[in-house]
Amino acid sequence: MAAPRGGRRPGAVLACALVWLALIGCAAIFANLLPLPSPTEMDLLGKRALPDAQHWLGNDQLGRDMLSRLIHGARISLSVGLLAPVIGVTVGGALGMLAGYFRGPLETLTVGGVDVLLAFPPLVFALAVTTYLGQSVLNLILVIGILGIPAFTRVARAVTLSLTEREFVVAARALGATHSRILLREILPNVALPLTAFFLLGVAVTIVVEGALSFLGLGVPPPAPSWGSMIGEGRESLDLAPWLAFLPAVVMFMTVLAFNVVGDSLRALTDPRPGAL
Amino acid sequence: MARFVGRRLLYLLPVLLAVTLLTFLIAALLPGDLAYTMLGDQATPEKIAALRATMGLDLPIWQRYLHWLGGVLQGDFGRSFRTGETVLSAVADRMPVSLELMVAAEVLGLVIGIPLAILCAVKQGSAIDRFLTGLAFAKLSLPSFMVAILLIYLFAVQLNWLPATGYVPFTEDPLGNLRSFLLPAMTLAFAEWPVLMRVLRSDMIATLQEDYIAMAKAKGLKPARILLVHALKPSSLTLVTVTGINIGRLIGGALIVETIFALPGLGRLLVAAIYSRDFIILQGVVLFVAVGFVIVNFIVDMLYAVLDPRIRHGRA
Amino acid sequence: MSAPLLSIEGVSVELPTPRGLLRAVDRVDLTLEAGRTLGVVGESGCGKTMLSRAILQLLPKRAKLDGRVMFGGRDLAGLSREALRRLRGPELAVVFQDPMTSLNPVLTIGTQIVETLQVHLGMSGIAATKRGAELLAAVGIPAPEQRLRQYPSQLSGGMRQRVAIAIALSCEPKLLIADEPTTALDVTVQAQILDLLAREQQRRHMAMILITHDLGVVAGRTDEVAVMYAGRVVERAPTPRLFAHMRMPYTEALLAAIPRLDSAPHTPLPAIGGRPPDPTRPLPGCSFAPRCRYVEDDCRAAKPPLADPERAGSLYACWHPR
Amino acid sequence: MSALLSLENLTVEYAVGGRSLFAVSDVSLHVDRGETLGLVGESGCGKSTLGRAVLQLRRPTGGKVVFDGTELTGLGAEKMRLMRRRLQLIFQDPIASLNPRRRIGDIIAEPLIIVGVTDKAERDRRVREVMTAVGLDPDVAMGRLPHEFSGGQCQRICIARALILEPELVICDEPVSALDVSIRAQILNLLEEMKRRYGLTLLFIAHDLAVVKAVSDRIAVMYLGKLCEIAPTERLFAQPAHPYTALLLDAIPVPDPTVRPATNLAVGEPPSPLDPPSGCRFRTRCPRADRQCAAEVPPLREVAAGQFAACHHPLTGPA
Repeated sequence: MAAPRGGRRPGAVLACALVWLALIGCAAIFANLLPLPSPTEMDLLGKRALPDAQHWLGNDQLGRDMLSRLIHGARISLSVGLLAPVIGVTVGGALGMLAGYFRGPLETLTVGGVDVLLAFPPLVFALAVTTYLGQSVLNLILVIGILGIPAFTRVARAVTLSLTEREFVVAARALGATHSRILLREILPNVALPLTAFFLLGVAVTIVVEGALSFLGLGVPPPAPSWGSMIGEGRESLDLAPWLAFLPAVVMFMTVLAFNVVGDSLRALTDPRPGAL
Repeated sequence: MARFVGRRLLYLLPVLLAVTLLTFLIAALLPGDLAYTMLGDQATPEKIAALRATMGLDLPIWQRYLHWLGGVLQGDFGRSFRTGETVLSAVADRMPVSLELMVAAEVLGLVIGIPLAILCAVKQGSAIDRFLTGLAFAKLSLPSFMVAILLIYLFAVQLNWLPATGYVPFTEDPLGNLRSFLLPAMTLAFAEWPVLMRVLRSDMIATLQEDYIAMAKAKGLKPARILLVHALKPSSLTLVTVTGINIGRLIGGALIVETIFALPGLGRLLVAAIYSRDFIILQGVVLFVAVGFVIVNFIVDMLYAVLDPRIRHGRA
Repeated sequence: MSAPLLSIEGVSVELPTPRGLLRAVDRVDLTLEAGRTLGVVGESGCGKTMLSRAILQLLPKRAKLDGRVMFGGRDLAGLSREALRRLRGPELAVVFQDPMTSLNPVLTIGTQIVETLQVHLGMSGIAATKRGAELLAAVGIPAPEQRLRQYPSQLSGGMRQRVAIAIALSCEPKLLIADEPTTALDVTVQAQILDLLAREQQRRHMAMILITHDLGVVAGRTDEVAVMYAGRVVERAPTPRLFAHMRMPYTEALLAAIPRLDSAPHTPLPAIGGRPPDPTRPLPGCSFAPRCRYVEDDCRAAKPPLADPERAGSLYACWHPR
Repeated sequence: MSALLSLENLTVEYAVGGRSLFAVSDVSLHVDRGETLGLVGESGCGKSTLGRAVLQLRRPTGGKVVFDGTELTGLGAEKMRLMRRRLQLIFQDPIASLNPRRRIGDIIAEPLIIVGVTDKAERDRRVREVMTAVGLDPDVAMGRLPHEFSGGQCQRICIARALILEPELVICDEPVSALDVSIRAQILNLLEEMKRRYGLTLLFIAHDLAVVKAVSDRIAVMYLGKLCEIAPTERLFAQPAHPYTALLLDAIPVPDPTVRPATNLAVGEPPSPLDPPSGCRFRTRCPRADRQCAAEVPPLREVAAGQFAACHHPLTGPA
């Protein structure tokens, strides 16, 4: 008997989250086709201008169109946010599954490696790499992606470990199934859902990390817009025009929240315990 | 118990060794010639070669590692070639600031998180539980640099109650010191309590469904004792883990928060070292931070055994 | 005759589930005199555990309880939480199925015994510890002082269940509910635990409800047996009478389905076909009708009441009794 | 009759916290073709480990497993994999032994895919045939997921999966102990029927002597990793030779109130398998134990025709 879960009512919130993600996603994909002013063109007379017919959300401190910068920023945030965890989920997922299934020295090595990697402060890593290797979207995706591998490895290993002990995997072995068939047919379908849920939560974290790096001025190279750098730049004029920082902050918050909501709903499907992290 | 500690210690050593190796490799493999960077404009091939020889940079990489490790084991972490400061004194200088921030943030986070978690678990599904879990969930999506800006805007810009940035040493002005720590600690605590609350709440809800809680009720124990003695302790394992990870992270200073609030902690030291390409400081501080993280996690493992006798007796 | 110690009147328990309202217990009446043993027998999902939780007032929060649970002249459902708390331990006690999960893994055996003695009998720590050791010795645990300092995981399954029994008996309850107390134990240990329960019950003149899925367990150790099926009591009689003459086809079929030690190997068992009805979709007639060998049309039309038409002390819910 | 399966001095050792635990210790027995051998014992006696060791799912640390003349213990991984179609296993928890994310039709067809039956129609035909045999309606059940079925039905699915390759030996590891009484009888009857229909040899592992009696020709009793007694079923029940067998028999609750439960049964519980008693492992609980029992491990000896017991002081002697 499934215990009815307490807490949030998933329906409406989940729907809102999906609508918001669809909206942001479309805006990012079709940014070049939309009738928007250039995100980098400065209007020195219109610094911190209030919204008008041409600039729906006003201008930033250098007179660049806010709406256009937000939408182009979405491209960066989403591409980094979606691509970086792909590295983690494939490498980490595979590593974790192999470690959890075969156990033995491979597992010891993997777990030890994960422990070592987790000991290093991830933001420092990311900062060091972008400083020394240069600020670019590709470097950003690579470094954030690699930093995510240990977490995915842990999740995949834990789920696989609990599955390997289960009778249906033993049954497959007793039937004479090969290891690769067991991994692909019996284990993968059961690991896929928790990993996907974790992937979505990873997307949310990645967007935040990218935001933090850009906020420090070490993410995407300027003048390309990114939500994090917009917040960082807006911070300078917090007393004059607080909306310059708060507008991108709200958009980023909503997006991260939406990914968290979707990921959490998916996780709730796999985890009978209510409200687990 | 002794065997348990021994086994964990045996695992700790290779991990620590791997941490030193990786730290060394990162700094060694980063592009850019150290000698060239140090000499700057005056660099001539001869000078570079001479400097490389005196610094041992021309040796094979494994020799350099062993040499470095030997120094580390004797407490010699190296010296910044920019400021001449030793790594050890730089860390000792910044450490208290980061530690004070960490302690303040953790205490605040736990003081807010634990009671709310217990409240939510007891009143699971009620309006207050739904409100608090919803709030905590939303808060998870609010990164600390946003919270920092929000708090600065509110308390420094609008209300003008607290300083937006700056640091006052405790020895100079205790009250000013507390005031300068309030906003950054609040920022970090804001990131902590939702995580702690969610973790403890979900574990606690699971525990409250256990037979031994039904048994405790059937024994006619008082509700407070059931909650605080019978339910809290077995529910606190994940809470301890998460707190441990957070402490381990914050030992290295809160990069973003220290930068925003201009606190001279380890986080800022790291950022400055990266900006100025000061390998030696970077290497030393990263090693220090990573080793700190590993040790904190080791302590958490030990705490597990204290909290749960099943682990202690090897029947986990 | 004085009022019975426990009298359950028209008790129903309903639980909301994603599939609809689940009626776990359906209008159950039971009485139990002081010092007597009632066996409640049924298969998983028949409602026997929910019934015990209803008596203990330990139902899940979402569950809805109807009817009255009269214990010592008071309706437990109407008592305040504090009054109930004072009752549990000195009057009402319980032993759960799995001693692995019913003892708190992170507290010592001593803590778990001593706290009960302290809260109900107001004993000092030293007195309670001494009494705790005596209780452990009384339930057959060797080296009790040493055990007090140990954790449940350091004990074997049978020892843990003895500890659970010692805790339940610590405040001399008037009624002990034993909910499948031996299901998680091995057969040689099961006999010891059942003997221990029977001995302590006689010594203390305590009433006991023994809940089990095993007709063999109730046969030798109870005064009266109630058989449950799909949330209802379908047959209830003094134990010798029930085994001598089963009226309800379900009871008969249940007994027949147990492999007998005295039958030859490879004898086909008279199995009951099908499976119990979905508790969220109650049937209008007798719940056992779809699986019953003697079913007739009227069985599907109306639910037979639990009654004693022959006034012979044997109640059954069947239109066509054996 | 010839032995289809024979175990010679089979030993399975685990490493637990640096010490070794002998889950199965020096067990020799054989199962004849077409017979059902019941294997009983309490939890932790090593009966399940023995079952898995036969199938090489847990590699034995000593002794031999010989199946139809082939020594499985020495077989390489690939050869063993190919051998598996002749030996099958049915588990205690039927729900856990079905992959929750695969459809019933696929689960039952899986063995055919593994042995390389590539013809989809052929697979379909055989799946339907075996499903009908175990009492499942293929049209209703094939497309569904395991959680839509009750425990008893899941066990039918497991039996279908085990039988589809028409194996020679099926090891049933507590196949009915997770099921209710009324369902248990159905599954026991089904196993008997399937045994006749497919000409199976069964190794039936259970903790419940009454259940084992219903299906077995001979019964082996295990205690702490050792074989205590092995005898034809009727003989074992009528005249147990080993005191432990007698204890097990006395402990079974009889559903008859006129039979008073036996009292003064052997006290205590099985000691830890990590630290088994010297000599006879049952001696700490045995009313007949003496010095010899502590000093010498009793060998398995024939006490009557076909009845073997490992006891210095058996309850019945040779006639």
